[in-house]
Amino acid sequence: MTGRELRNITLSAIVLALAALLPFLGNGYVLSIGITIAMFTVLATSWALFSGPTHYISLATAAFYGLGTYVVAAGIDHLPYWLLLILALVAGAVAAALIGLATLRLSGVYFVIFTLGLAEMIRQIVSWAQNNWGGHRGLYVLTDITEEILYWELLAAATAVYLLGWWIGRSRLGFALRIIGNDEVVAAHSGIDTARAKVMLFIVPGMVASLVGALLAPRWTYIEPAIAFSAMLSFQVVIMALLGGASRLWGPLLGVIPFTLLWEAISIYFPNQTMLLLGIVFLLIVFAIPRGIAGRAEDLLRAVRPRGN
Amino acid sequence: MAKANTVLSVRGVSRRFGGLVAVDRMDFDVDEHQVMGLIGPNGSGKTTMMNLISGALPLTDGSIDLRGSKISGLSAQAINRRGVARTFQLVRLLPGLSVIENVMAGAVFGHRRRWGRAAEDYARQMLDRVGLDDAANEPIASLTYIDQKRLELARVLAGEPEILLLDEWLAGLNLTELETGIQLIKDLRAEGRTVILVEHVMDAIRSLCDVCIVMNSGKKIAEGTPAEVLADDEVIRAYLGDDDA
Amino acid sequence: MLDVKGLCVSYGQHQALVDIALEVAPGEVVVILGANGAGKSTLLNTIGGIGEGSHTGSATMDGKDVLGLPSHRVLELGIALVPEGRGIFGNLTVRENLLLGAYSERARKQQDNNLSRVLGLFPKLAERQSQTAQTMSGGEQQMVAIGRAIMSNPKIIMMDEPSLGLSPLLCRELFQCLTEVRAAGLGILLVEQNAKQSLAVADRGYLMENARIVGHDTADNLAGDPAVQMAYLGGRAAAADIDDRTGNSIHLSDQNVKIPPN
Amino acid sequence: MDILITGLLLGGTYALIAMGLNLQYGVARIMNLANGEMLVAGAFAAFWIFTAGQVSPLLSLVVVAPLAFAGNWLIYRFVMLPLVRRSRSQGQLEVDSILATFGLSFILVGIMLASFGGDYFTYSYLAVPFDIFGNTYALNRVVAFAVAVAIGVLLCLWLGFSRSGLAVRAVAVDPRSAGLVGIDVVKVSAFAFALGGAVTAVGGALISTFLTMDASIGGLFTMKALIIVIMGGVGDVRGAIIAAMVLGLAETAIASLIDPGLTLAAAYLLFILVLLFRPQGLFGRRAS
Repeated sequence: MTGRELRNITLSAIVLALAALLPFLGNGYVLSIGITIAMFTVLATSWALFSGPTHYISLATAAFYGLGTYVVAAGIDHLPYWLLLILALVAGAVAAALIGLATLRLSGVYFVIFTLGLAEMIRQIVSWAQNNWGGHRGLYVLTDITEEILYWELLAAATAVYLLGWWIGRSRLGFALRIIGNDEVVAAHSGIDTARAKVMLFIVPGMVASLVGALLAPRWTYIEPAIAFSAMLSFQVVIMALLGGASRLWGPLLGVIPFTLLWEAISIYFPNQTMLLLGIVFLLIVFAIPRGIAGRAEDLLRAVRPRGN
Repeated sequence: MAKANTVLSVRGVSRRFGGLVAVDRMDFDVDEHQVMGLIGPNGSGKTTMMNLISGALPLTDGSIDLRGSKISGLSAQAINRRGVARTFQLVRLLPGLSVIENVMAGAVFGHRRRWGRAAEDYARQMLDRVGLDDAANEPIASLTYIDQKRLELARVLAGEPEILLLDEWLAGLNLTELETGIQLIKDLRAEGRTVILVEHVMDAIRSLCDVCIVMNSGKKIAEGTPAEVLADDEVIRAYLGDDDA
Repeated sequence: MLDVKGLCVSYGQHQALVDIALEVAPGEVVVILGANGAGKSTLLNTIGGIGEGSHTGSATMDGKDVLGLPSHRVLELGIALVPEGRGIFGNLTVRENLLLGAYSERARKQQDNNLSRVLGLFPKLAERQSQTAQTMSGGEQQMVAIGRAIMSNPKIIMMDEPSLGLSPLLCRELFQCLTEVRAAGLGILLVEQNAKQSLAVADRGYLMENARIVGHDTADNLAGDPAVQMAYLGGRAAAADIDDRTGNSIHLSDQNVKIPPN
Repeated sequence: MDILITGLLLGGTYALIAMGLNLQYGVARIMNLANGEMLVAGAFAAFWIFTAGQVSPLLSLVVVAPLAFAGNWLIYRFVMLPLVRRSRSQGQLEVDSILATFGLSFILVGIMLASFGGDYFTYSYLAVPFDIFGNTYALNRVVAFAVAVAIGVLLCLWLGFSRSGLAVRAVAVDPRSAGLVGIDVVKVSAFAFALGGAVTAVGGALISTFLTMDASIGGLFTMKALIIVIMGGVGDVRGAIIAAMVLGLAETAIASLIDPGLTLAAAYLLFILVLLFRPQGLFGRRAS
């Protein structure tokens, strides 16, 4: 067991080191795709930490992401950047806790519907507030953070999410969530405080998405509600995580890489057809690979090495 | 008044669903090391009574105390943590988890909480206890029906509960399995565990229970040793219907 | 005529029914007795097309295969099921419930005839046609359920524990009704806990235990048979019968042990 | 007064849309998140027929409704039914149908973008003033309201008094019992899903007479329809009508008193209140 873990950690470290070398290629386009992949890896992996075991489909990513972006945009002239990152983390956690408390005792459908419009609602309120009190529509975020630094920051965040996921997987909380995902009634009758466990875990993707929004704020320079709270982001995260497989820590990564590349190619050659791609991949997930690429890969591995445990 | 060795005491407990009174002012005590049978014809309110004790349903009226402290009104998880653990009428396992993890679920979050090595060791002990020790690494789907029941029992035992609620734990077993099942509960009894048994297999009730409560239409209609209550005229009428049709 | 042969049903590893054989002809009341968990409901649900297990064996209605058909096709063949818990449409009115009973092809032309028949049989329903079904008492709801089944113009009605939750008085009325339904030429397959009253109106009975039919006799003989009581309350005699499981149907003799009178 | 009438006029169309979703969710038990796209497709069709042939949107309903019915029937038959058949639990079906209908909604948006582009579309139909109690309103709003009410009433009468309507209600109440009285539940579910889609598309065509729309606005209408259905209680026609009126009023009030950009926020406020205090709907009784 420990031998295997050691091997996995070594492998991960090598992959991480290689990924960290990307900016040295000196290719701006490759780096920007690298940033996108790193960003979605962080978002999709943290999304799957909650939604994988509980089967709740959260579309709240954009709401938290926008929250983080706005914390930075609103505070950049007054507070140091690193402090704003911490503030974004805290704001995301608090918002997630509140939303979780209000909605996680409801059935899955209501939760989906609630998160579906959340980003749009916050966008409307922020726009309205800005129009009435801000005096202008957008905010400027001017820093000297380069694309390279941004990329490394995201890579660090990804590492943190993986470590967090690995730790949760070994913790009582992680075990409790697997039980809840299997049968919530049994979980409650085994002494698990199901509501508390779900809210605690829902905080993870909330604060991570808020942090990512904060990290990426400098990239935009000029921020307005429509950019920060783009509902599409939530769907992209869901589909990448499910495409890769939400029940494994490394699953979402397998979805993020091909989907990002595909999305990139389609937006270049058929700029209007990203929607169609999104739709087709959704149906593909439901009908062909319900457990994602990771699930498929495991089935194949098992077929190659029968009972090779 | 409750005696010194009373573990669970049920006082004036009622539960209504709309106009229907499923459980009607039930009173009884369960003593330490006692195996109590809760029996009655279909629809008499036994399973509702179990759901009230385990916290799956809230009470409409009355109170339930565990060793003198009130547990009625608490959530299911809180009641489990205080030491009341149950099995389900239709066996409920965690299909995505391995056999040993199923048992650990009870050990990690139950009445006496363990974690890591200790939880796994204790879970193995419980598997051994129910005779499933060699199935620890099997997938859940490959278990036979009696083994699924054993596994559920092991999960419940793993939390070291003060009191065990077995809801038709023997139902659906074939004859050889039934013998195994009855033997298993006999062993629990010999260990001095406190058990409430909802059961339709009357031969099991006769050989396992110290006392029986008979319910009909939500009310307690008899209480005593199995032999006494099963010879009771009212009980026979409850089961077989009126004679003067 | 409903004819079941060699019916086995299992849920995964669990055998819910083993080698069941029984028949029900029009104009007779047949009761299936047995303790909870013996497999009685599974049997009715499987024939009725709402069972969930996998099955082997056969069940035919007048020679046509019933097994595996969806419930609305089973009904078209002339078998109506009143499931456990009655299965009435609580939000709809009594009249709507009854009219829905005549939804099937085979019943549409007879709708008016059957409606007056049902309302004649249960005058209480005639008074309360526009009442919402869920606001009625348990006994009245049971009448709606049985009435709805009659509206389907069936040859056989299967009923799962119709006496459940009824007061003794209502129970008696209910079983009285069954004899009237029978008089109209329908066959009734009844699953019951209330052994005494159901045997009093039944022609024949089967005794089920542990997924098998362990006895079959006329209702009169069964009424005096200690094995019936044993099946519910346990005891040595029942245990002895269970042990003897070489044949799937043990003919119960009329031993002279009486169920104690009340 | 002005707000009241404008709100009620809007609420009438909302009620029709919610009725469409109610048929799909309440009877066929599919939470159709592509509902709003169906609405936009209906609006598109009306827009296209009007600009191409100067045909009145009311007349084009004769084409839009059957087409939407057929399209939705096919969707149920070939996308939803396989999911219904394979699902072992209601929870599983819920997750599957959410993902599948999200997929459908994006495909619909993709197709509409490809065929019409991403621009706003609007046309002028009956944009003349109309007098109610001394205030003037756009005649197209009044006509849309009247048509929505007429269709809604017809639907209610059909549901309430016909044999097939009764069968639909029976499936909504209890599919298992419906099968036991001889109703082909699959057939009725497919019919209800198709009918729900047709009603939604008709609602879209009506809305297009007075609102400016674009290909990607569907999600907003899905949200509104869902909020109405949940507020009114799933399967409760009366509740849905009242909830639609409440939403129409709330939106109009906030738009005219505070800011027109806050309509969804208004809908959300209602939604949150309902979720927190009456998750079973305005008139629903809590199931025990």
